[in-house]
Amino acid sequence: MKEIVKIIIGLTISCLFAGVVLGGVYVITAKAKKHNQYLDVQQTMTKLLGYDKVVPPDLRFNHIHRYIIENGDCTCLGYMLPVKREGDEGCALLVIDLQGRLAGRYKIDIQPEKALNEQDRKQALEKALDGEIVTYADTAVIATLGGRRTAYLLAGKFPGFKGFIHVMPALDSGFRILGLEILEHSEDPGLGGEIEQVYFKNQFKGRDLDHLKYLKVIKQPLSKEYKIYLEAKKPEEIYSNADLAEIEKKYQNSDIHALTGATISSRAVTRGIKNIVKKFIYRIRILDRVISENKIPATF
Amino acid sequence: MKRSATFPRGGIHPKEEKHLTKNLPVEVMPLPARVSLFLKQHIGEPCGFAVKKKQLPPINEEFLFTARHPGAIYQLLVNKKERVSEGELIGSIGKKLGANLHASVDGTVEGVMDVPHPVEGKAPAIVLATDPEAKPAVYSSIDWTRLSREELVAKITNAGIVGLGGAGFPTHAKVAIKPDVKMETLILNGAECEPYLTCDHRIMVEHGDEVVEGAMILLTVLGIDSCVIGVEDNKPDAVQALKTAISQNSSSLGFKITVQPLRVKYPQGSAKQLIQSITGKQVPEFGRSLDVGVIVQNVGTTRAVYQAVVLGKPLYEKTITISGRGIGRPANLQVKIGTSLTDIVNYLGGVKPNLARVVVGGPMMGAAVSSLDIPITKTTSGVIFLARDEIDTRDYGPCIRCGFCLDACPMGVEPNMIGLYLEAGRWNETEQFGMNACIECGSCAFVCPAKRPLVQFVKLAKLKHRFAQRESKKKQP
Amino acid sequence: MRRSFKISFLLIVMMICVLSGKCRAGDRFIRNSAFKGDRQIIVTFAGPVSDVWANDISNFTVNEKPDPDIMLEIEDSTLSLDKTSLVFTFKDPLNREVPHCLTLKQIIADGRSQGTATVTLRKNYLAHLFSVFLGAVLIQNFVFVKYLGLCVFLGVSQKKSTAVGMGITFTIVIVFASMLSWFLYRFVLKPYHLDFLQVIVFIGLVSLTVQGIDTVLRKVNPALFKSFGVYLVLVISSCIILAVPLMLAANDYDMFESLMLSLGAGVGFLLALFLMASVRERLELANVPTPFRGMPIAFIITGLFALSFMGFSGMSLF
Amino acid sequence: MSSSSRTNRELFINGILNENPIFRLALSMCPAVGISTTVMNGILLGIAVLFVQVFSSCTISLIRNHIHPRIRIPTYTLTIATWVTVIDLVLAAFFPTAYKSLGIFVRLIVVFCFITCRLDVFAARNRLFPSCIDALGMGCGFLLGMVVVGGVRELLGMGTLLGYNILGFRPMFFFALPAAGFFTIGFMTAAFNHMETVYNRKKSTSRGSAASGAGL
Amino acid sequence: MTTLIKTKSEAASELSDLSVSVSPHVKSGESVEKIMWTVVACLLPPLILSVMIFGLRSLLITMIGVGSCVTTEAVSQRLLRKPVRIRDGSAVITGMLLAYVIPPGVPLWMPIPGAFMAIFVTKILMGGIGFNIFNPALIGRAFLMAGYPVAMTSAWVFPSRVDAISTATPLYVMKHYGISGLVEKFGPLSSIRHDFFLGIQPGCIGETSALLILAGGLFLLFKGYVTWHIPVSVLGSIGFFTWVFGGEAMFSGPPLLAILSGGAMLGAFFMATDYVTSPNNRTGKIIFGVGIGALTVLIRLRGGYPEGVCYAVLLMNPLTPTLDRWFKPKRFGTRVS
Repeated sequence: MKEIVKIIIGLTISCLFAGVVLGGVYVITAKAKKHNQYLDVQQTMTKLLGYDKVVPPDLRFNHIHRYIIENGDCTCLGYMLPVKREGDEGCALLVIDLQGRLAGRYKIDIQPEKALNEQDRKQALEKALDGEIVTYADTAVIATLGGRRTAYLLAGKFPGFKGFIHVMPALDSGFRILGLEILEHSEDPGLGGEIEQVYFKNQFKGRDLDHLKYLKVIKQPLSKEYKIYLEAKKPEEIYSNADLAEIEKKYQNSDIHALTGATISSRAVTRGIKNIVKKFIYRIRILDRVISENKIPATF
Repeated sequence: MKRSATFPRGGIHPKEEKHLTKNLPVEVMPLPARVSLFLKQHIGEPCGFAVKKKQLPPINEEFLFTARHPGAIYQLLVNKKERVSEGELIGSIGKKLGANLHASVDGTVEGVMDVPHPVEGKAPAIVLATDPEAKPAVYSSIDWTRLSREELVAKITNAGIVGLGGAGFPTHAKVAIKPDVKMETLILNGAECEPYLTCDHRIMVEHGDEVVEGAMILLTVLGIDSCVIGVEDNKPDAVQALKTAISQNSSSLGFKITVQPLRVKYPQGSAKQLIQSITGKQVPEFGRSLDVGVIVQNVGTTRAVYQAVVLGKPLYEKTITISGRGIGRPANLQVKIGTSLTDIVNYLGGVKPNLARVVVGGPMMGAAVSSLDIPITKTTSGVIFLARDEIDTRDYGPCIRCGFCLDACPMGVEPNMIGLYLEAGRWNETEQFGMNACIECGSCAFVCPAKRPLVQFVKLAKLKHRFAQRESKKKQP
Repeated sequence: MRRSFKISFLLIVMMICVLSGKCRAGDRFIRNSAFKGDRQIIVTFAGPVSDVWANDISNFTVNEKPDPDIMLEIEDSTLSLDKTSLVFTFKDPLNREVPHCLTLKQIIADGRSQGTATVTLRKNYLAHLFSVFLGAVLIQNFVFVKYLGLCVFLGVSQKKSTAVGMGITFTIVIVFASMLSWFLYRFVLKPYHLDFLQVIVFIGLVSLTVQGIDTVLRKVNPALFKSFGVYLVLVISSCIILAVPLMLAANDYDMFESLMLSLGAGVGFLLALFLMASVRERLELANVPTPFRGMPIAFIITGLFALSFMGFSGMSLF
Repeated sequence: MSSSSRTNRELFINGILNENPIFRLALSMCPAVGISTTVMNGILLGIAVLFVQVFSSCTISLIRNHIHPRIRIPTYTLTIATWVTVIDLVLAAFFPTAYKSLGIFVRLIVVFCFITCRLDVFAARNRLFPSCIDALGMGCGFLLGMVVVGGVRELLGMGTLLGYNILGFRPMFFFALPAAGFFTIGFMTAAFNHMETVYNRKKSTSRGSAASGAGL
Repeated sequence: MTTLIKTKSEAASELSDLSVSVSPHVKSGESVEKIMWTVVACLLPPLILSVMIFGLRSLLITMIGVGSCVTTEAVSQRLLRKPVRIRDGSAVITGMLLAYVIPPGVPLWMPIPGAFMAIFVTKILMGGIGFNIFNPALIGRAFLMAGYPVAMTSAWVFPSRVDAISTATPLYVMKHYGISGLVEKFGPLSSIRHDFFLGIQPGCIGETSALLILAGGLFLLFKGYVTWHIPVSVLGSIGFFTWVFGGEAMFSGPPLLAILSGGAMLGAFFMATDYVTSPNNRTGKIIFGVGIGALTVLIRLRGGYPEGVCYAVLLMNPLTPTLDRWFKPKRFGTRVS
């Protein structure tokens, strides 16, 4: 009996000790981890917008969080967006029904920066709404430069050949694709994994919605000049302006060239991007209309 | 046409080569200058009885191929220089299973010597020097139907008859069945499935009546009335001869003797396969043919029974086939037991220069010998002189798992696995592959494209097992 | 021969289970609804419906469940001859991975309205569970495809009996341990933001399960304990036993999915052990070059297994 | 296996050569196969393991007199799990890219048997300093193994070393695949075995000749 | 062991050159060499057709495959100090089969790493002929698929335009575009069947012509070197499962097309029947074949690769020892009569 008590005490002490150590480490690292992740996302976004080193001081990311609100029989979409208030900034939730009409408008008591944290955001939402089932859907970012919209950054995932592919496409204010970043994927290295390659991602550059709709994946290999053009960081340094214009013109309307041996992954990415962009454009148009109709003081 | 019966699984079709001798009548060979009679020509104890316990050499792998019995001394019924006459008893049954041994010629005993043996290397044998003046013994027939069962058995016992097909199981022991065993059929084995051999064939053709008579004696001894003679259908003349003999003979005694043609397939002559071919019954694994109410006798043995009972002539003569393309003149010979191969070869005009191998017994199961000093024993059914182009001396390679051996094996054994396990030194695990069920017919090794000596692997595994068991038994008490 | 047909029959039944994923209907008047090809949906009704109603595509809306605001464009609707099944053709190919909501406004049949029906087309949940299980056994086999649990795998695959014993013990332990971990993670660690204690809690639970099974088995069935007890200790040193709870936590599986995944992991490990053991037993008869005897050849065989399991890569069962 | 019989240097070398966890003991192979596609991955995981090994060994060595023998293994596991979580958190916070490339394997260090084995065999019976040295040796042995395997695979698979382009082309892309880890380790272990036999033979022949020379 | 079987000649005799060996003393005329070279001969016709439709390059690749396999075998056996057994022809078969399952448009050096993997790793390391667990040629192909996926999946040659390199085999087209796509690309169904049967289709070097492979396979069947169980069960189950699951609805797939395209024929007659890696028992053979067929269809319909025969055979190979153990020949006398 004494033995067992001794054992239990020993184990308890060691567990407690371990717990304390871990708790301490967690407290120290948690903040750093969050900060790092934040920085990482910021960096990806600025890079996509084309700012490599110098970031203009008045560049601002406005996060719009989309929710699906189910209230009895009726399903609505909720957009949580940053709004200007007297001297300060806060958030507002716009509830838009499926026909695109504003169905409700709530004031959310949270700073836009704090709203980046999912937990905090959820708490604030719950405080504002009651009794409705709210499911988080996605977040899109509207980048503004000095108050003017310059770009949209979208996020999404779709199934690839092996697992989900997480991507972040960027659109300019005219809904042309500015760039594409593959955030996470589990495709085969050397095959589908090549979707990370610059020459693949850059093929999407400059496509607009009309073009995207009919974008196909073809199995012809990339021509050499196009590949060089796609891989170049600054194509203007390699080609003369005339050549550049010619190449751009020549390949402007070409389809996406599949990666050799990984047509499925290429097709999955193309289709996924198409879907994400299409849906986003549909929604942002409605949202913009609602904002302008109801004179909502959005920050963008 | 309805195809003749056969056993369902396994079996092979080696080249028969029986045309060399099958139409040659049996000729009686003149007396040799001397004969050597092994003390042990049968399953069981040697003749006479040992005064000293047999000391076997310690087990080693070479035992199987060159085993001999040094230090085994036997007490004998005859002495050196003693004169014996043809048919005289010179070796008796011991206490255990055994068979009598008779002098096959008139002559003098030269002594007991170690004589080359086809399987065992060398074995003790009584050597007789033939008296060239001797007259052949004369026997007169009696009416056996008046004899009682015990008298019949005693006659068989005294004649020293053993199974002439190859195994050499003493016949008197085989027919002495306990009364509680239910018997149905006597099967006479005239299949003679081994290539080259035709001695049984000739016996059936020439002495079909004696075979049928012998069958009736055996039926009387066994106390049953049905007998089937299984003959492969490549011997239509034998079938015909037997049928004629039956129609002339058996009607008076009420026995039901039939001839059953069998499809040509090796090993049709193996007891278990023969029983299945004829009755459709399977002898249980590790069981005896008695378990399905059947007893199997070779046709040659049956004829010997006839001779022993009706004529009172003991077993000292044998019909054998000398065949192959390496002998001057293939023949079916009636020889005295103990005649050495040298005498036979000399009688038949010597060997041809392309002779490559001499096999005592059939080419499938017989033993190759390296010397011609070997005498004929009771169980020798033939001697095959194989020429170079008849044998395959290529070295064996690794198993390629073609599975041919599995398809060929009539017993459902897995010789390939036994070979692999043996090569890996794991002979003690071979029992699961049917090592003990193997009848060593050689079908597997015949078909093996890698020329693996599969039968030898099985024999070796059996041997190692037996010795391991003996060792463990020694340790236990 | 008869046995072979029996087993072949079993295989066929299994294939049918694997390959036939059917969708469910949601309304009493709608008997069945299913995807047909890449851009079609077929709906079967309990009785004949009005063709005027059926040919008016404004009566129907279809959307992907996560995007209720975006309606898919229906190109055409065709009623079958017996008027009981309706095929919708869409402009764009459908994404069958996502559940779809199909709303049929005011179904008119037998001249009267049957009310509005909403059906959800989604993959069969049971089939989904089965695919999780089979995925863990074959497609994502933990040993041959994910390269986990190799120490124990190489250690106990010498003999088939040991391998099977270990595999069964392992399966039992992993199912218990991961279900326990799932509960604890779902209801304690996650709500209280104690994610960082994952590792320590999961390994503790595994030890607990092992200890528990050990005690119970010792009492209840000593014979079974005798045959499987030795493997219990070894179980803890396999990576899979920890990897499965971690994966469950990371991917937010629900309870049945977790059960199937852990069962699949166990069965997959058992399968790997069994295959490896039978192959190694055969290889023991072979004359393997001396430097390669033992571990190296085991590694190379595992590599060959991994090569052949590549055939499953990219497979999606449903 | 007490510390008195061996010098520190021998202890250190032992873990690297004689009892190399990857090539000799064949323990903890999962990471060696799974993520040793590049040298960098090997180094990262190796360092993580080294860290865990050293700290757990030190911890156990310090409290070795207070461990109840019946809860020996749970205590080891608890210790290792603690240190693994620490390194997991630290990596996640400060080295996110490294954390991402190592994936689940960082947490799986908990079940690497050779760490537990070392704690039981050595750290629980020796004083702090030798335990530390032994742990260092074992950890370095693992690190070295991972680096060697990673190096071979990166060079053959990608034509690079530590990310620097060495060959300029990919000789055998196959080696960049996870499955190739089995073949790499299989062949390297065989090479290790072969070298050992050759070494032993040489040693015995040289000793034999020396003995015979002395005899003459 | 060898010394044991060939006992030393016994004491002097006038016939001292008699060879003494163990029974049986007569043997069937079969030998490993004869079987292997017969298989090689049966494999030749598809090669000739391949040269006719794909050009001399396919012959060159086959020769390189055979050469590298034989060289690997000889060198490794010499290095490991084992008897060199290249004459038995097994390495030649492996080389031919390896070349037959790679596309005709691959770089010429491609069979060499495959041969190393096939012969050295899969065969010699496992203890030489008779002990390999997996089919060597298929391991070679799986290795090439993993290591050089781009070349292995895109170097197809179109028979009609010998120089044009395209990237679609019938199976690929069928998988991604359905039967309608197949008809669009290769012509109406009836002529496709006809063409595919003759071998006029893009594909690997030796697997296109169902007719010639069938001829070779039937010859092997006739010679008794293979039994019908494996080929019939493989092809039958591929056809059956494709028929059941291969179409838009159940029971509407194209069974004949499935058998005629891809490596089904070659796999059924020459890969799956490999002695060493297939079960010996008939029951085992049928299960083995059905398993291959089921896995092939599974990979073809649901998997990531358009063709699944190679992996299906490789996945069934390690089951062989188990199947052999489960389905032993029935021992004589064990059945109660």
